[in-house]
Amino acid sequence: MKKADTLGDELRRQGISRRTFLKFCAAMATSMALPASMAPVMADALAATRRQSVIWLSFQECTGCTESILRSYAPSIESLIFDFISLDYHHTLQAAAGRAAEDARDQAMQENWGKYLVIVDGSIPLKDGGIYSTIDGHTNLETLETVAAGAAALISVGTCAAYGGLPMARPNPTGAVGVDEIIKDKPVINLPGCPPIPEVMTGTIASFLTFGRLPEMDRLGRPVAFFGDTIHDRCYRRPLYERGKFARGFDDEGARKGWCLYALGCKGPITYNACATIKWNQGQSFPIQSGHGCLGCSEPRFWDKDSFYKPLSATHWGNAAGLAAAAAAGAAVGAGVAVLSRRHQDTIAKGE
Amino acid sequence: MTDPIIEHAVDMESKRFGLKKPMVRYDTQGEMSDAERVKKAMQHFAKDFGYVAATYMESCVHCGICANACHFYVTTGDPKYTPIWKIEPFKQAYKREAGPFAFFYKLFNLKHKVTVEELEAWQELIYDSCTMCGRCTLACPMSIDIASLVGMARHAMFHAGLVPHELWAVALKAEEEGSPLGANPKVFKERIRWMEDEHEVDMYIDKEQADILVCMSSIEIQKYPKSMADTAKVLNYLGLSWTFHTEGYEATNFGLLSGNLDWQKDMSQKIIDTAIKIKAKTVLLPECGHAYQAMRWHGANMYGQSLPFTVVHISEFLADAVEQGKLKLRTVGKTAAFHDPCQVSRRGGATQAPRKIIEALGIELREPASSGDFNWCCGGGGGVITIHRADELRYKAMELKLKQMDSTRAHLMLTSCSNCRQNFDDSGEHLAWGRKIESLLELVADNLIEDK
Amino acid sequence: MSLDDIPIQIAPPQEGPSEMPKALLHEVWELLQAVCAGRSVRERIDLHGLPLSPADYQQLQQLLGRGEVSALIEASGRSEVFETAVAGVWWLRDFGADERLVAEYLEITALPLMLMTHHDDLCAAVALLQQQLSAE
Amino acid sequence: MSVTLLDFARGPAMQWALIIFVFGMVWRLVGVWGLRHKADHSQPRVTQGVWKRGLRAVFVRVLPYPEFAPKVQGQYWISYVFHLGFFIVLLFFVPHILFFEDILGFGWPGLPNNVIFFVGGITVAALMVALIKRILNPVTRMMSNFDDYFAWFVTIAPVVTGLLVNANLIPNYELMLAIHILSFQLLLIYLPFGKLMHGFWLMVSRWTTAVRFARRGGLS
Repeated sequence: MKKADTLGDELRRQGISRRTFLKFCAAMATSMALPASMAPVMADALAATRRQSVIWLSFQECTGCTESILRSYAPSIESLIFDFISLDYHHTLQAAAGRAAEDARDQAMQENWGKYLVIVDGSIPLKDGGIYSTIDGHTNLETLETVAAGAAALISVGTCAAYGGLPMARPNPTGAVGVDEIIKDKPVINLPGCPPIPEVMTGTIASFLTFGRLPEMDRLGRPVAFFGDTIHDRCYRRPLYERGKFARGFDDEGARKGWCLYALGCKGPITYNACATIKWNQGQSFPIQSGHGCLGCSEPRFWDKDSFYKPLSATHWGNAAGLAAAAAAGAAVGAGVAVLSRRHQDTIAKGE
Repeated sequence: MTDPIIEHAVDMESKRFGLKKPMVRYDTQGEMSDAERVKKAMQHFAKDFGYVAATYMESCVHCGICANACHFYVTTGDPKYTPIWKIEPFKQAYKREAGPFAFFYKLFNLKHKVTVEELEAWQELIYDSCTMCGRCTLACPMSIDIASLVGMARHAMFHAGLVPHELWAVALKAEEEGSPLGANPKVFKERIRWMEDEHEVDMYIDKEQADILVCMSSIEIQKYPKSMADTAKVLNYLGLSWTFHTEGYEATNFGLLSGNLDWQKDMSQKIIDTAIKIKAKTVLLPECGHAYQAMRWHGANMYGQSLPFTVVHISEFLADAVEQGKLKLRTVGKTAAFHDPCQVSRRGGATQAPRKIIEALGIELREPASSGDFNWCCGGGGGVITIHRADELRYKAMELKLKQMDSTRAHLMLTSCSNCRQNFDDSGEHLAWGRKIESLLELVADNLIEDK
Repeated sequence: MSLDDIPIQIAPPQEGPSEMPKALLHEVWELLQAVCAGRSVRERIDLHGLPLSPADYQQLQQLLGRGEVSALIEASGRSEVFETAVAGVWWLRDFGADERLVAEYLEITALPLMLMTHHDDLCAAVALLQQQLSAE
Repeated sequence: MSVTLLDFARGPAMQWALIIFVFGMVWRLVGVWGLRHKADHSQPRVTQGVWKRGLRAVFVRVLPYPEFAPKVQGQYWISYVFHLGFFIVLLFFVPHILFFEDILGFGWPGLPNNVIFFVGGITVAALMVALIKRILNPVTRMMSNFDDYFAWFVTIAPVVTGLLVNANLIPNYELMLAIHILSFQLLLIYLPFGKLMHGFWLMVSRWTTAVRFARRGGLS
């Protein structure tokens, strides 16, 4: 492989002008809510960096996250990110297979020890020694720990890598956990979503490339730039929520008129993600726009939380039998207390 | 031990009929330790923790609205006179000992044990500043009958020996002598004879059988004896079979007012037994509010079963006679204001009776604001008038009362309660009212048309 | 049944511009002042990230107007640049290769960065041209 | 991170709050009803329709008698404003209706959010005024105990937290929603044990007095 001095040189060689670069940075700044004046600074910084080595580890996953990042299919501005990085190991994408693939990874690790970026999709099984998912005879846990040791930072892509996701759903047969449950000594950022939004992935990588560190995170380790607001906050149907216009079925008048889906179980109010602003498929649409409530897929344990169709304000209140039993118990205790009180009154009245 | 209280003589000079002002007050009775007093109080609190009292004590939301209904609060502005506050120790004892969550109240000491200091402090609130007029009941958004709760709280106070000096003394006199204020059977008989001569009216006493047993309050016997003659005059006019009876004549019930249920029962029992003995169909009660409350509404409950006779207040009796056209009355003309006795109107249910009589007398009734069921109490009932300590408070309440009566600018001031009447006389003098309240009964008797 | 048969309509949001365009104009004025005084060379205001309603957007366009210069750039998709009637205030729209708007901003400067040739590109062109010449 | 506060609030907390609410309420009502009822032997003046008078009183006493109105209507107004406000918000905010619908199996039309927020704001204001009045008025100040202030707190808390949830002032919506639900549960749990139970007692108490006085022919 011919080695370029800087990313700028490398791209120029490919015929990518600095204007394109600038455009990319303007787009990134916009999507990450950075000040617009940062864009030229980012462009200069990016041009001066070296091509970033990236190792992509796939564990218990469905490849949906990879699909998602690739679904910036047209030569879009975001797809430029693949020109900025050197994806040295990725099961699904690399041409090499078997031993050759593993060797490529080892080589990349050696050459870039302490500097490479690790992207993980999928959860890590811990139960029974982690035997439920292995690659090249190594459990995912071993692989993760080995690779992470030389990483500059880790990015958990998708809800599985971030919080355990579907493999962790009750009863969690494999004992799946997310990356940050295991890796405690390296910076780890979570990009949850099932799958995550491509722009969120590329934006976070770009941010790492330009600033050399992971962006600001919230309490769940997510970049604030993309996960700062709830779906509900940014939803175009929010005014309908405010006006109390709710669809009550998927085929009723409200649904046809595009009213708020809160009553149909939309989890938008408690789901932090950028779906409502960045949207999907090149800004085409997002679940609520196509008439279905948010499932809350970028939140921990979303799968086990609740019925997708139960309104957020409805609760698990128990059942009528339980309350009837409580009433019966109350009546029994009340009657008992009354009898005791009568006796006690008599005792007092007797002056004993 | 000689009880110094008993030595106080009945004060026959004052407009207010009661004991002379004691030189030294003895507001605690009996030789008891503090612990014993509390125990006695608890004994009797406990007897009243029934469903009705419990409901009321559970219901209070501390809104303080009842204060606006109480003449003692309204005239003084002192928050301690807030009606529901008067039963605070009772409520406290209930919550700790008998309520549904008594266990927790006790376990966590959420309501501490009632102390003797609290009971002593509350004596004034339970006796001096409550006439049990029940106006607060109508104001309470929860309809809590505070008056009846005060009545219950008095039971405990009596047995703890924490009754105001004079009230305890008159109650004891009533129990021992048959009359709280010296109207023993001998005096009663003498005064009947005197009135018989004075007013030339036939008055029957101790008849072996009569349809109507007529009772009198000692206030009337001693202070307003004309009432006796006037009652006789009306009964004779109607040609009814009636009698006074020396075994059962005293209508006042200081057992009720002081809080001694046993005495209350004794006093009612005398009348009940006498009425049964002479086979009376009716017991006619005089113009006395608490007497009506005691016999009309408590009597059967003291007796333990329904009474074999009916109990009527003289105003009800007169109103019936008027309605049936048996009583022909001269047209008096003039205008009148009527003071509703709380125990007959609001708490007795006979609010309309005096109005019918007044109409029959051709008097234009000028209702002041807050009359009828909402009438301001005179401030002297419930035994308050006997307590010298409460005089200033009572006069304050009466200021409000007189202002209300004066606002009608009526010629006549009427009432049908001798206790209210003596309070008007006493307070009226103290406040230089310059007017006199008259008895409705006496007005009726003075205006009978004798067409024979 | 085709997709068009599904009768979904979205209720329109509230009409009328907000205070936003006016507030933006104030910001533009301040930045322009800074550039005029030489305190700054280049300032940018991101329009894409602002909650501008279509009405706001329209009003902002009206307020700023259109000036003398406009340009088209082809670099991984189209970019449009024009100077507004307020000299020194440039309006830029970047589209991706898929014709999607990826960035939109105002640049307050003498000449937008997008229009200038970067020094690195310029130097690279020197080498490229030399290669061509020597190849002849 | 396994179970969030919201999950707890919507799940076990709600179950237990309802159970304690029902249990405590029945306990207290039965506990009082089970005390001795004393028979009244006095001859009633009125025998017909006594129970009707009892029922009537429950409704008639909703307003003060005109006799007392001038002095107490201010207090009635304030308390009705926050009572009504509270119930409007509780029963007509659509997400709340969804809560009831889930339990009862049926729902009813709701009100637009801005109406709800307005009413909620008024409710908070009225509760504040009620508290200030309670403290400033010597009568209520003297009588007030922990129950009065705590009952006030558990009443205003769900309204305030509810407004905060929707005002989105606090960045973490989910946490605020959980606090809102928990504050409502605090109200539910406390209701049977303090003066908030007056919602039930007012019927029992008014009925009791009205029936007692109706047989005397008196007003109640």
